[in-house]
Amino acid sequence: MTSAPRIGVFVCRCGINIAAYVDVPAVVEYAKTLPGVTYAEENMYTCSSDGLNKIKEAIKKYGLERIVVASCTPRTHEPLFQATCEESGVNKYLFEMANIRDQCSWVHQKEPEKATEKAKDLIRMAVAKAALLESGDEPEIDVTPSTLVIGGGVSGMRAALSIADQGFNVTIVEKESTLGGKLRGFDSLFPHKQKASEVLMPLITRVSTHPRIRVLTKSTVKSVYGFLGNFDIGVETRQGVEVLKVGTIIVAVGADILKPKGLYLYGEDPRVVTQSELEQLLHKGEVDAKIVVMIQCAGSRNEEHPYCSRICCNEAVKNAINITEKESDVYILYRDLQTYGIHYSRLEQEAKRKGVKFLKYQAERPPLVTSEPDGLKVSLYSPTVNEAVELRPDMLVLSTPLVPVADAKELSQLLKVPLDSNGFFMEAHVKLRPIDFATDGIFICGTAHSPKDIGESVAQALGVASRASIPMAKKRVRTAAIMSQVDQTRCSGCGTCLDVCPYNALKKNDKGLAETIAAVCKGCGVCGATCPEKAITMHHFTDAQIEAQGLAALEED
Amino acid sequence: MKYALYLGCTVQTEQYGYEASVRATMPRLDVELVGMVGVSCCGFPPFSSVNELAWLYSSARNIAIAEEMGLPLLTLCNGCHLSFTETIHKLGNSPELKVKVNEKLAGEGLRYDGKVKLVHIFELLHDEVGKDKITAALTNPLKGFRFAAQPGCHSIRPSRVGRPDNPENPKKLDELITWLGAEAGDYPEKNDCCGSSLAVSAGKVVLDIAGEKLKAVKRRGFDGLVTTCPFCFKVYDNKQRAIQAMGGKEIDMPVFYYTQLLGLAIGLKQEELGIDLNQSPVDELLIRIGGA
Amino acid sequence: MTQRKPKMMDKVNAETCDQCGKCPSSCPVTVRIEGFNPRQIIAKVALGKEAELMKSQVLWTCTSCLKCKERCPEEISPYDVILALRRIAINLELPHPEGYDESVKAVVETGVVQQPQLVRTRNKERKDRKSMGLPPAEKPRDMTMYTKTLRGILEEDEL
Amino acid sequence: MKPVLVIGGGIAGIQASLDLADRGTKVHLIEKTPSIGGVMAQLDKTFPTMDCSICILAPKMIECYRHPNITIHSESEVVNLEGAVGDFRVKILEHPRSVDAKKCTGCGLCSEKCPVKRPSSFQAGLGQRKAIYLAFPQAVPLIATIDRDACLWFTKGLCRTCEKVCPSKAVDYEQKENLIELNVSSVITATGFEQYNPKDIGEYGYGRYKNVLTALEFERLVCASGPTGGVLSRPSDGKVSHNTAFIQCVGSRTQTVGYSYCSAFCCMYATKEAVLIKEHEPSSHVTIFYMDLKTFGKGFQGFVDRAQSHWGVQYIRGRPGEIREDPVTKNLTILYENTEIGKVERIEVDMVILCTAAVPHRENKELAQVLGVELDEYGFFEVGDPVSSPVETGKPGVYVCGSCHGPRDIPESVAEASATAAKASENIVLSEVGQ
Repeated sequence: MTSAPRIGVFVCRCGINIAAYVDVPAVVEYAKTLPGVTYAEENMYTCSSDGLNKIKEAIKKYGLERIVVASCTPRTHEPLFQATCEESGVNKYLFEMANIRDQCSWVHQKEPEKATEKAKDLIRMAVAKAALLESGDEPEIDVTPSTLVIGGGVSGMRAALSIADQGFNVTIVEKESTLGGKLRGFDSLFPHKQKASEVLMPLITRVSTHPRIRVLTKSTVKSVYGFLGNFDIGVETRQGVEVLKVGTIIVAVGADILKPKGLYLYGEDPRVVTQSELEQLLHKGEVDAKIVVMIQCAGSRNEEHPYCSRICCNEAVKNAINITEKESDVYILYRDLQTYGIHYSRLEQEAKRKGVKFLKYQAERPPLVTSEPDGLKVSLYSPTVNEAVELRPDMLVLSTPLVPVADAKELSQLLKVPLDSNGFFMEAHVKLRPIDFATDGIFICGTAHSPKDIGESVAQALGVASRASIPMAKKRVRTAAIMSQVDQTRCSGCGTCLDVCPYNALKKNDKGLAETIAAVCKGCGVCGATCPEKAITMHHFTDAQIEAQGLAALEED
Repeated sequence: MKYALYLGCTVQTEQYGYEASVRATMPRLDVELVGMVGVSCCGFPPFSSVNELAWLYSSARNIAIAEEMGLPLLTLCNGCHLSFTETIHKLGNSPELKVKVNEKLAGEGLRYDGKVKLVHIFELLHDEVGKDKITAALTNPLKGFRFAAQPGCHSIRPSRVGRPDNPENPKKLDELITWLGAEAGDYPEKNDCCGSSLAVSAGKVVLDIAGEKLKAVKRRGFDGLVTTCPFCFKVYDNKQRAIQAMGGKEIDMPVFYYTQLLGLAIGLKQEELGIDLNQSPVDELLIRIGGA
Repeated sequence: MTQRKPKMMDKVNAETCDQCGKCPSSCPVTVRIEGFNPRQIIAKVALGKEAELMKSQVLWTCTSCLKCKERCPEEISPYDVILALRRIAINLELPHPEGYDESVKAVVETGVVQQPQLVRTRNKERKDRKSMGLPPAEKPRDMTMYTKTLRGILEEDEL
Repeated sequence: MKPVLVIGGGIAGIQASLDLADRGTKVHLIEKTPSIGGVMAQLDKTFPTMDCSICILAPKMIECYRHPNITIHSESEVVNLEGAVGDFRVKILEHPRSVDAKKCTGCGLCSEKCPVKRPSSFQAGLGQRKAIYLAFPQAVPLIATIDRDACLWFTKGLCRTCEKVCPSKAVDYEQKENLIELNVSSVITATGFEQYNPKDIGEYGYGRYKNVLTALEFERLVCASGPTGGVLSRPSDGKVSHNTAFIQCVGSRTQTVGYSYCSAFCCMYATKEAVLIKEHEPSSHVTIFYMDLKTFGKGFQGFVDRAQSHWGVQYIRGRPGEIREDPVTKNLTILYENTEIGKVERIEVDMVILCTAAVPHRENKELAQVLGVELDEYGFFEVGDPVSSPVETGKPGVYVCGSCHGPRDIPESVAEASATAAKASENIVLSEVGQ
């Protein structure tokens, strides 16, 4: 065995985030005493370009072979430090991080001494592991220059068009017999009230005539294998099952509109309709009610659908304007009016000027709707006048929420992507990765992600058109070397690992033994943990490394 | 500096102390006051709640007289000042209304033009007489006294028609007080209404509203309350005993018209300033002020 | 439901009210007189319930402090709305405090709300303008014409 | 292949640049201030994950800095644009930093020794910086810059201390502004927004009452790297605020003083800030005065529900009429109506946070003229049609993303940024086909 590698430790003060509670200089001094550590220093912000340069200089000056940074979380900063190592010729897998902020200084602000001790422990553990780190090679894979778009609504079509215009082939898989999705059900569109058909029809024509776009209607995705760059998609079409080879996948399946059976006499009294049914009636010009009452949050912001559906208020306001222009009185009963931003604020003001009447109601005291011999009766307590109000509408319109499509769960399991607590598809990071999935090569846009209006859906659609094209434009991509490896001499071929792998990253080879598909493996470690033969090694998280780390944790100094 | 002096109903029929102190002090500051012959009620409040045209007519009528005199129009009362301002504003924005009003005025051979320069007494003192003239005239500076300013609603609101001072942070009356050698001071209740216009419909409420401010002014350690509005004065001074009777608690807050304090500070006698008409307990303070 | 709006209610743009609550929280009366709430008044105007408001006594309890007009974010003036409603109410001879009729009568007939008073000094002496050394009070030059004009105006239908 | 011009180095501009650069397109990122990062860099945490804002942003900033395909022009502005989509000729004016970018290591010694203090705009005016300074510790590029209006050498011909102490001799008082010309295929505008200054809303006393702050000032106050080190001590006396109130719609939803639109994200940042207070001190009292709770975004309602049920944040529907300051204690009394029950009440608090509207950048007018695109009546950039072309201006090849065309939250801005990258990429393919 070769001589112990030379380890460098960089302790970040993170301004005062760490330094205010952890005695950083002391920690640095301590680090210098650890086995294998040839150099240690502190930085104000190790992640600043200055800090990164210090790492590079130290690597050259002291011939460091392993780098440990004690700072914040690998979630955000590891790639940055790894890249820095690579730039100085140290393989990124020879880098180790100790989180002495989130799990140390922040949580022990009231006990600085203990925080300092814990920081030392964490660094000791990281150094122990670092000594055993091995460099890794990242598999590089070709990317098939073709995208699968699941869903032929506005989002799906706009995403497809942009990707096609960026020079890649696209296949749209739509389960209905026609393109267009929910937009087909709209009369006019807010905020500017142009006719839905004027937006939809030209779009459908462009999509169906684009040389790079192929549309499969009445088709559904049945199977998904492979990984970023090389997906094999089994699609059931009218002509039977077809296998598509694509590089990236876009989920644009949209959402359904809740039909609130039994709520406010819906389904019992014909004069009670949903906002989307009203759209149809308006479209056919079949609304002749003199007094119309609209109830917002009908079936949303409650136990069953705890979220706000975003578009219902604006749809109601838009329809209310259309109806008041026909000399009818419209009352909108709302909880919190979601007319956000510039366009919808304008819409709200227009509605008010045109005499649409707004009455607030309270969630805990929803309106009571009864069917009297002489018509509908809506009674409520309204904070607007702070008293009971009674209305006698000829028509009652319920603004119901968008809900996840029926087959969302099924699709999420096929794609191995998560759903949120409301059943909508869940993005990789709420703030900074809003249209990526955690799984590489799969993206999300439109109302499948959460309720949103057409413009917002289109923006996301164009967004994924960029995200999904990046790897195709690059032609080749690397994937992490943190992966499992099956020891063929130990594997019994029981197949347990194949069953538990959440990424379909293992297959049986011709010898009937398990084998990792390097490019697909995410290194989650489930297979390694379950293998009864201990035949699976997790690179970068080997038993030896973890054991060393664990023992270091128990060491007394 | 020459001004057409418009007294208004309240001042000329009962608030003699205000009028006397104005007439006594202004000449000392080289302000010449010219009486307005044939003036009538400005229309506020009697007509504001009854008939808008009657209000505009009454108001325009007096403006017309000032315009006839060719002098800037000086008011002592917040109500009159706002009434005139709103009339100038409304008639300025509506030529039709202006014609209509002038038809009515023609009967008396009057003509409203709307070009008149309108000024409130505290505005005149602050913006036109100014600090130097006032401080120069001081013979008996009110050192060591701390007065709460009461600008009164109608002198600061509504700002959108243009008022003599800031609607949320009025400072002119405070500055006028400090120019007399006394101290002023911000207090949270400063911009609150005196409630006087409720006298017609809900007298008790007036006392409650006014009492709240008087108690606050007391609590915050002021030596007295100073105003340039006859309506405010009527409540805080004339009704103070009634407020005390209702509220039970001792208030004993001396209340003055600013022009009365000004008079004392430039060496005029109490009698010249009609201070004997103040109903609030001012005597002790007057002794401390001393001077002439 | 909505009944004919009187002409003078046209420009009050009550319907643009956001029900924010800034006016009542600025109002010295809302905290003291049950039922007087400028926000609710505007809401009722927006809902076409003027008739109900004009009958209500609270209509007469505004102090005209103008904070509502000053601060309304939508440039609605509850104060002006209230004045407008009062004028209609008086015009329709609905019940209202008699104080208004008295001062109107006084102004129409004498040019001022009241005749110069005898006022008392702190030590109970009585004083009038003369004893104060003040010039006699002013009144319109041509009183009959003045009165005639005002009567004429008051008889016109403002609605 | 021609590069793409991205104007504005906030999160939107950063995302647009990275999308394009990652696919192999050269990008010129123009930033007016000394560092990229924008408003997001000033925020303490971001909901609902409560990630430390700069912690998740900094890696992306550094990524821009290190990306071979991205050139950052800080302290620069676009002064001229000619040509058409696929072939724009643009002039960039780089203002002098008075510091040699190649030599400066960002060690900060110069500002340590600089004698002149000025309010730090990064600390929203609550903290101070020197005449020569680094915008903030994680600034990108990490290069010092001299504020010539403050510097003693430039104003009085004195000092030159920074020059003496700089170990790498980077200070250069003679540095001139620099005009560069670029040929780009598309232009992406991501200039963001400004916070409304509430001083004109007199009844709330901002500027008069020390303990009335704006939400952005609060973000710095509550931030561990802020002027108080994250201690919620109020300006008047440094006393920790145990009772704090937030007021929504300050400068928004009004026809009088301010802007008539709803600023979209204030309800949620107020809720986040309220939760931050509770995280610091669960026993402290927090009240939010709102008009309509805008919980329209993904996860918003859930976050608000948790703020109420778990953290005990109190929501009151009512826009306060007035704030009063006690002349002695400097405590603030809020006059409000609980409109749910129509009752007028008062509450005394230690500190009030005004949730001010996001308003158009004052420079938009000038930039719009240079770019030859339209602004809306408020001064935000106008898109052709918000429904079918949400990121396209009237001018082909010029795109907008983020809050420069109306208030948007971070995820919307990020998605739109990628959208503009897609449009720009379409243009590149088109022009290549053309050739």
